[in-house]
Amino acid sequence: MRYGPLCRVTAAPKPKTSEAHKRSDGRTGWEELRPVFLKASFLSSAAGSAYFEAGGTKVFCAVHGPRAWASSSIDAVVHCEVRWAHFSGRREETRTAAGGERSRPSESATDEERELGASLARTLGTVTRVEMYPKSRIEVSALVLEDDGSSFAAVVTAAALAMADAGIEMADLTAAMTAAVVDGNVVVDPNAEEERRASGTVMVAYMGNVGKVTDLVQTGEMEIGQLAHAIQTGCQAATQVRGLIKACLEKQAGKVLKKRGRGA
Amino acid sequence: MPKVENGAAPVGLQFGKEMGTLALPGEEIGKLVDTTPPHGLQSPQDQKRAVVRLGSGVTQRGSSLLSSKAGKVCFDGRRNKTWVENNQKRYVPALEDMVIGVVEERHSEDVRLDINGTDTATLSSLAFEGATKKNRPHLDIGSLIYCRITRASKNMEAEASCIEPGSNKSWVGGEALYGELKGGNVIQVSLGLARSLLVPNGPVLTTLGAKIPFQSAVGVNGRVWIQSSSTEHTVLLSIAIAKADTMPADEWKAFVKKMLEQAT
Amino acid sequence: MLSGAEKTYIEAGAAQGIRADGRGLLDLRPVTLETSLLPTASGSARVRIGGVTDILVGVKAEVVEPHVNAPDEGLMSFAVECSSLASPDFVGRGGADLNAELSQLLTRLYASSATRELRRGLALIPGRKCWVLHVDALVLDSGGNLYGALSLAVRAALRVVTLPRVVIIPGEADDDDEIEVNEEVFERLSRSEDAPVAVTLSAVGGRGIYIADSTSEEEACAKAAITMGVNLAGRACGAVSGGTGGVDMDTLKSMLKDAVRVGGDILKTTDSFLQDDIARMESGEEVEPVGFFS
Amino acid sequence: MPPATKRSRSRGGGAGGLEYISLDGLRIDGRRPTEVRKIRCSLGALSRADGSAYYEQGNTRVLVAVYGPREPHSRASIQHDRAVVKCEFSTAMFASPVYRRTWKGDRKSTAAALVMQKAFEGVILTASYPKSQIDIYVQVLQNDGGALVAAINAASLALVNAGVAMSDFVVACSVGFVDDTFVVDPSSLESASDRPELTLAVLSHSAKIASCQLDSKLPDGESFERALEFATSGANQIFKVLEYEVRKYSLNLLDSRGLVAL
Amino acid sequence: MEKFVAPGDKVGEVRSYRPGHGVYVHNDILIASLVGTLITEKPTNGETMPLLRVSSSKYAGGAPPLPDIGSVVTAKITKVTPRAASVEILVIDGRPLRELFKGTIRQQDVRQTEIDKVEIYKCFAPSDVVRAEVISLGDRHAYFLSTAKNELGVIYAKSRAGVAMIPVNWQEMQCPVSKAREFRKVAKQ
Repeated sequence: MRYGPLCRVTAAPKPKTSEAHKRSDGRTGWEELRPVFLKASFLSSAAGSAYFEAGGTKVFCAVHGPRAWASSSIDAVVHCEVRWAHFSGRREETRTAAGGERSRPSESATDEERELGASLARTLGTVTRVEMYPKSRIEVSALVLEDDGSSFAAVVTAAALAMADAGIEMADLTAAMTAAVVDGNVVVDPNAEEERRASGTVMVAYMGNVGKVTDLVQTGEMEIGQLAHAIQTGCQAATQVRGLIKACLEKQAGKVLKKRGRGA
Repeated sequence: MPKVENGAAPVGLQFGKEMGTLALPGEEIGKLVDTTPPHGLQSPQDQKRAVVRLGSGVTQRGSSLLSSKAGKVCFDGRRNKTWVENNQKRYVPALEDMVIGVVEERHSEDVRLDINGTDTATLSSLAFEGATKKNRPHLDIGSLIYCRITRASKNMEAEASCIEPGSNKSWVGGEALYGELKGGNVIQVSLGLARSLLVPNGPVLTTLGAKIPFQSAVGVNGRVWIQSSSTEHTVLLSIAIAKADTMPADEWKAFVKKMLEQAT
Repeated sequence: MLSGAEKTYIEAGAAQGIRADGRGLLDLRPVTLETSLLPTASGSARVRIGGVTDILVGVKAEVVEPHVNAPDEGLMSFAVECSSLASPDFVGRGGADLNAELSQLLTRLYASSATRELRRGLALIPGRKCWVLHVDALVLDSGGNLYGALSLAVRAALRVVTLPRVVIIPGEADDDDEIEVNEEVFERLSRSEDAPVAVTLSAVGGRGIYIADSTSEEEACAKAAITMGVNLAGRACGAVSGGTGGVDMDTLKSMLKDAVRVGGDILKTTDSFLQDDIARMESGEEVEPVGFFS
Repeated sequence: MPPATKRSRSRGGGAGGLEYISLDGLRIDGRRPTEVRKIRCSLGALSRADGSAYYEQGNTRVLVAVYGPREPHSRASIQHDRAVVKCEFSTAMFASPVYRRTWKGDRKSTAAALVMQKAFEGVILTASYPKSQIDIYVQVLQNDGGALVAAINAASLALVNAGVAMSDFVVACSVGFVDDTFVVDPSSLESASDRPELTLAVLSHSAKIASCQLDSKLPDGESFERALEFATSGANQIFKVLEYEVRKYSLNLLDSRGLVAL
Repeated sequence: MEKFVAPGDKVGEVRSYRPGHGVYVHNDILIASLVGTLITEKPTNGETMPLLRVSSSKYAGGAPPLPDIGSVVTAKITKVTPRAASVEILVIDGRPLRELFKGTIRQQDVRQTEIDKVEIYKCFAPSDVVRAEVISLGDRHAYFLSTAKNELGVIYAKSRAGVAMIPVNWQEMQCPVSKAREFRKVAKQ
């Protein structure tokens, strides 16, 4: 059994301690993130793996490959599967909302899971230097264990960490963040309760150093100015998360080196 | 009357009463008749004359000739050949056809070309004038190649070549007729239009050429390559040529005139 | 397969503001819109773009129980099927992933609060009975801009949906209220104008260059794309990104603005057309369908 | 618009005591027993397919696309001496009056696809296209009875449109048996699972039978022959329409090539 | 001083550095594409600028290995036909693989001389281990490998008796127990 290094980071920005900005989970700023917990390399069977926690949202991600893949394109193909666990608190909701008659056996992916899987694959396809891995396929699977809001953003972030952990060449570390419009205010990293009350949410995946948005998923109704503001705020927060991913990787690298040092 | 080319009357063949015009699959277009004189003697020339050649779209059942496609019944008196002409989208390779192919796969000794046909064609990387093992063109996937068909058999993959018989212009000089088409744009037109564009001094290209100078290469497989001094001109030319497919002649002339006026 | 020449031609053209079919960057191809072509559906529409992309939508209605979370709203369920007619790739389960993505986009567009009034109009007895609209779309032919064509066809079909009038019969004493469907009188949906239309902008060529209503050849060259739902209020109601290139922030912001503008134009044009169409239908005048239905 | 919906629904409801043939010998929709529903069709309706056709027979509407002859996608299915004909039959979810979730590849669709594959394998000159594949895709948009008949007729048109060589032209027609009378081309109101129905596909020029399906049994052998007669006469009526359309289409096509003589 | 970098970190500019392993160039800026420590290598003969590369923390050589043109692989023969031998690639440039990659040694790529006379059966047998070079990314199913160099070919083979054989010359191996000789395309040690 191999244990990866742990890394607990409490988000830095210090509250504007105004009562007016108090959020349902006790956060005191619209742009304050929930406490984050990151862990990499805990699965020895996978090329790379990551666990990401933001408040009550918990996500697992594993990367396999690159594997030999017969495909017409020369560049590597990134294939992703995203699932919400039955007990995550989200899946049940999406199922019945689709209309009772059309619900499918729970083993197969819902339309939303397929859509987000494809969306994640595009994001990772954007950041990965696919030309470095010809004729191969990189497989990513993510599982949302608990969904307390901003879960797809957590999936993207965890996947980026797992890809980096797998030693796959990427143009940048991408990190994602959700911003929601709740009671007319743009709040970052909303929890499930805030997401339910939100008139609109937008998830952005952002390459903080290269400065490119790699994915965007918006739901609900938003004014265009508000949307642009939410995207901007989301990207700033995502850049912050990018720093946390890097810190986790650095810590892990230190441990690996130390272990090697002992061995020698 | 069938569309008759090269005036001579059919020998050993009698067209049915619905001679010419249009035939449907299964329809009898004519009958084979015995031309042997009663005394049983026939000069070798006459024997040769009496050979009835069946082209595409014609099948034989007993002494009946049946159409196997919907189209116009045609007859060539010089070769005593009958066929049914129709306009299909897919190209069927025929010997010495000039086609435009797109490199679909690269192998060490040859490339496979997509020629818009039922099957691909192979083009040896040595099938260029003056090409040697050491010095031969580098053909990337997606390159456009103007070439001629040197082997066409329904049982085997077609073979293409960029060597022009009777010419010794090397592939390096850029003067050879066949070879890679660089720059410009390629459009897809019907096989019928492509054939009509190949007629020397044909109306479409001549009309356009009088207004805008350009280079073109026409493949009988329905691909037309156009290159002019500016993207804008190439766009106009592409649209005009594509329109010639569906517009009656007068309407097309008027359209081209109007389009060029608007453009300038 | 797209050749290298076509690719550079499309990219170079876009950089100069010209497209292969002569359009400007944000111009649309001609759209053919027909409604009410399926006699057995409550509403139907067919949209063709540029004579290549072809979508047929049929809406059927049933009375069901509403969802627990929204007892005073009716339901809408979306299913898109890419027919094998459009490409041999869709044979069997071949189109499953694309079907899921397209269905999901529609679900996303209609899930927002922007169409709440439309859903409320489908409620019959709160918590017990409501209409469900089964919106089924068939992709018959695909030549680019599937999202746009699909959303337009769905919106047009919803605009012309008519449902039989439902009378609520108050229950006696402890009995619950019951409903009676009057098959003689048909009514149009209320607030169907709230339905959004999706606009896809695809980034091709250099930085900051993007096009609307792309053809399949242009889509093959696109590095990134944003699809956004736009309603009459000019708001975003559901957006997703596509492609594997990423977009910088400035380009993204201007894309969002342009998407709203393009979407607004589409809504204006189609609504005026639909109004004429509906008026003519109500006056009993036959609308001559075009295309293969003629 | 909905009047049509209303009418068919209310009639369907009272099917128990419905009279299929009126006293003056006319059917519910006013047709004579030997009369085929109104047919409308067009060739080349789709842009990407090699051949396509839209076909309407009464309220039954189908679209058919033909792809090929092309390189087979799976190596396993290659036949070195002939082309492989594949067929897929699918029905739109809104095709029938009652909403029903349909799936590709259910039993009925698979059976229909098989009938078509067999019928067209016999008529396409497959030996002319070795190592290739010809796909026929059927999409039923509206089904008011006789979807298979419409699909076969549309497929014939689409194959002609694609320029696929065929030894003959296939035309199909069905015959139903209601109130002791044979009715040509029954609509969905006239057909029911327990009533006999014969679907016949014939080769229009050689008059050979390409396919013959009988659902439920007929009273005796003699009536089978009568049914065949009715179906053949129906097929001939249909062929006249199709032939006219094909000629019209081909002429237009060859005329637009007139630019050569500009 | 060792510097820790992650993908996306700017590490230098093209006017002063050359990109090495795990570093790419975007808009004239050198950016890391791997997690690890940044290493600056002094310019070697002929080069003017120092090289920047990332030494990955997890694997000895960085990213998981993938067959590439020119890499020397160790592979196991799985199938032999008159036209080609199929292999499974086990090791690439000295690094073991995590995933299964298939390769093909075609008749014309077995040796340098008398290409037309090659009989695959006399060169390889299933379960032999060979050293080969990747010559192309091959077709959809396999990489194309070559053993047409002296140092390439069979490096380990068992005799019928199940004992590892000893090379006799470049085309024969011998069983140390039974002394029986078998034909192989033997790699020069």
